[in-house]
Amino acid sequence: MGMGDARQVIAKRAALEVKDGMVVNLGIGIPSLVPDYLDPSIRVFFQAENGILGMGPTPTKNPDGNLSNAAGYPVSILPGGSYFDSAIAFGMIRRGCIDVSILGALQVSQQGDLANWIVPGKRVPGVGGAMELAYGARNLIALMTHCEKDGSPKIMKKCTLPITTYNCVKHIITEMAVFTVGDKLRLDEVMEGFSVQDIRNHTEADFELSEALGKN
Amino acid sequence: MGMGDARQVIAKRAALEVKDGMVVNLGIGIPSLVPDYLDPSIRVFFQAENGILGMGPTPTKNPDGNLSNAAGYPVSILPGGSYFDSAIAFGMIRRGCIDVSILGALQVSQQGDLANWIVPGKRVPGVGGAMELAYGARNLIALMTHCEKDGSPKIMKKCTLPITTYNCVKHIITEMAVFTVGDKLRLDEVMEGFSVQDIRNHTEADFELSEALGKN
Amino acid sequence: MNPFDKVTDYDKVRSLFFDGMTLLFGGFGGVGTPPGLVDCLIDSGVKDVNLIGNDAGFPWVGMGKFVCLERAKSLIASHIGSNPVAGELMNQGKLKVEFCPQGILVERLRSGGVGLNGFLTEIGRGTKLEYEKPIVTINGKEYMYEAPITGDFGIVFAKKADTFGNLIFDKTARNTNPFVAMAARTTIVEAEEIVPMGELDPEAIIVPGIYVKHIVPSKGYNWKWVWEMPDKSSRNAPPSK
Amino acid sequence: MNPFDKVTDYDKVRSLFFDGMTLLFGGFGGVGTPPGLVDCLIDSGVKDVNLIGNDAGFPWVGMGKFVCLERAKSLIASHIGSNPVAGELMNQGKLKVEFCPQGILVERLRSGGVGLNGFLTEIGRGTKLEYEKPIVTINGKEYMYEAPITGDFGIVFAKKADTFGNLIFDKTARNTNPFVAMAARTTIVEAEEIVPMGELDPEAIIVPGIYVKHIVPSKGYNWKWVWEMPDKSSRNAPPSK
Repeated sequence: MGMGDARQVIAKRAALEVKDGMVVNLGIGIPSLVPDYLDPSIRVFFQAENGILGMGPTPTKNPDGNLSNAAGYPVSILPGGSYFDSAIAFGMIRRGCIDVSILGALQVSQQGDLANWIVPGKRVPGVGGAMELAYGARNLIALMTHCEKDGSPKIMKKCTLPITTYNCVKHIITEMAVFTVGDKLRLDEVMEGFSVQDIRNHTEADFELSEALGKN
Repeated sequence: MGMGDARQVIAKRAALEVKDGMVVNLGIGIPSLVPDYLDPSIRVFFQAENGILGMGPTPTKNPDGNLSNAAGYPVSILPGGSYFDSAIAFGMIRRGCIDVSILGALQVSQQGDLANWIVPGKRVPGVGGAMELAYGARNLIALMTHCEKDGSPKIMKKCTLPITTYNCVKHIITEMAVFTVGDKLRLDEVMEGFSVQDIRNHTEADFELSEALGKN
Repeated sequence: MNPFDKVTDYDKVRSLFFDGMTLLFGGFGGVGTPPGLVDCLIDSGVKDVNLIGNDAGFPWVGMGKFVCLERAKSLIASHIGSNPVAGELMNQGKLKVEFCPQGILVERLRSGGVGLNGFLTEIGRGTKLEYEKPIVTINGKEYMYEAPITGDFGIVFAKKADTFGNLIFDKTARNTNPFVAMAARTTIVEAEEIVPMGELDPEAIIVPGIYVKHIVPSKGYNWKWVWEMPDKSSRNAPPSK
Repeated sequence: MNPFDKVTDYDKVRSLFFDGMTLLFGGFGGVGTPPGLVDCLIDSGVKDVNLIGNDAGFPWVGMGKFVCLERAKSLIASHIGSNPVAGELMNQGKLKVEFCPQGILVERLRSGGVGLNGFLTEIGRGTKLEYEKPIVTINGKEYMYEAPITGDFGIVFAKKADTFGNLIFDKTARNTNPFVAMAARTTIVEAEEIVPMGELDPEAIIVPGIYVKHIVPSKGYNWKWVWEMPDKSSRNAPPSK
């Protein structure tokens, strides 16, 4: 599976976690692909930390530089949406008003530690809003390709990259698998084309099988 | 001089401290009489801690319960005025955006300590916004009658009532005198009908005379 | 519950209240305190309520109406000067009152409402208010720690709400209402007008609907203001409904 | 200066800036960053500037244009990911960067802007960000202390200003601007439209004019957004004026 395909597979699976009536915050990267796969019959309010609730789709014409998502790309606003300053935007986030936050990740540990803000000596994007999204969201879903390009695992016993927030990730979705973080990490779903053994081979973390998977 | 007259004399003198272009906060009691004596040629923005900047006079008809000053009495709003929440109202106050704050006082010490929030065992109004007004204002003027009804002094070496804020009062205006608080308390003006000796007789605090008064 | 239609009625709200609850209320001297929800609170019969709001209103205005019934156990407020009954109950030990400077109180609500863990200030240093508060030393300087406030319920008075709970307020009736809405675990709004989603200008919305759980229609203030009273010092409530 | 007419020109503003000043700037990825005032800053020739704002923009967008000139000494921001030049300058030791979580940064500006002395949070506990910050224990629990931010100047981009400096913003270009306006000792506003006092709805004003010192007229953004670029990964600035 190519990297591009993998990203689409992950986004499509993540879209199933978004239910009618939810307030959702999407990080940049793979999460930004999620809206393309939402059930069109459900009504969701997307929030962005630059100061908008009720983001609608990319405008087909006349994009407005002052109406953008947190990545700076043009969006629209739905009826019932609102604009506010970034202090209120993060106030909502920390206060637990976001039903589900879907973030890209560099690594996730079996305890749900999230690493997604810095690769020392290489990439220094800065922490952005990730720490607060991870802290406040009622449900935090981390999306990432299952392995690095060189094949090394990203779901770890312990993250080797600097931590964004400890014990925050509730679900991990990759192109190979869906995990839930509880007292232990649990494999819930094996994506099409992979086996449990494939996942064992590409995962450093210890995990148990869900009841459904254990039966097979 | 009756108590009512004294209050008017104090308010009239205090009005001279308000200059063109200032932002002014008025406490309840005697300070609320100050606007009646302002030079009509100057332009002043009154701020109130319930959330309004640019308060205008009491409406002559159709007062609006939702357009009031901090004491709950109807006001109007001038062109250029704004409404905001009480957090912003007090933010302005603490940040030092108020040029002059004119507060009623129960006692003031020669160091500029203000007591105006509680008379133990008797009156328990609570602290209200006085501590923050006293903390933040660039210039804090305390207005009060010079003595208690029983003749006991209110300008003290040390306040006997609980302190609202230490070292905050810059000027004291009574029906007898105007003082400035500096390294020492200084008597700047003697009001009509009184002598320096009258003021000595009714003031517990130590004070020196201004250069102008000293010459007389 | 449909998260995009939060409109309900007073019966529903009344059934939510419980003895011993913590109730945050908007308003400043009664201006901006939701009159229908105060009556709803009174009618609910609940007692031992822990109240948090700017002041105790007047005996016949705002939260003062409830305070006079002796069913509040405690009150955190900036002053109770306009409600002598509250002062008497305090002096009799029937109402525990904690005074907090006005702007500090609203910041404590905000701190809870935005998910922070309190703040430091110099306001009140050295005064009687200081003694129950932790002192924190930063770079050799001492500050008072002010704790965040949250509560079981918050009652808010809005000029307009859409069905999602986006709110706008009326002039100085805004005051502490936005922070009560943000700080409460369950925020209940009494709105003078309720409109469909999309009717409020997204730029003008003061409180986004995400903070609001229930909305009830208002009939407006049902009390007289002190400046409307023949005897302005009167402690006796005029007929209120 | 007439406190009710604060409109001035870029020459005046340019003359205010000085080497080593601390400059707060509004904007989020360049959206809401005042383009004319960034050019004014560039033209002023000042150096060793301490910048505080959400991010380093893009190399040709927002404060990124100035950062690339190597005349900023330090930057407090939440990320610099969209401006690779900022990352290079940081790695070369030419720009001291302090990272702060995005919402914490805006709260630090607000804390300075409302005259409080900082706040406590759990955000970032145990991470690398923690180690330069004081830890405060309240009721047995540890929190990070976040200091208030103020600065010599704040530059703000508004949709409309009246001559007193009352401000309204445009959609998501509001972002951090209100807090930059409140936190700076001297706040300078670039407004797309300047109107007489009385023309703005007092209910709609986001920043009251009391916080504003100078107002200059804007000609709008003079850069291309990343989504307008033929090669979206381009680091090369398109013609900007």
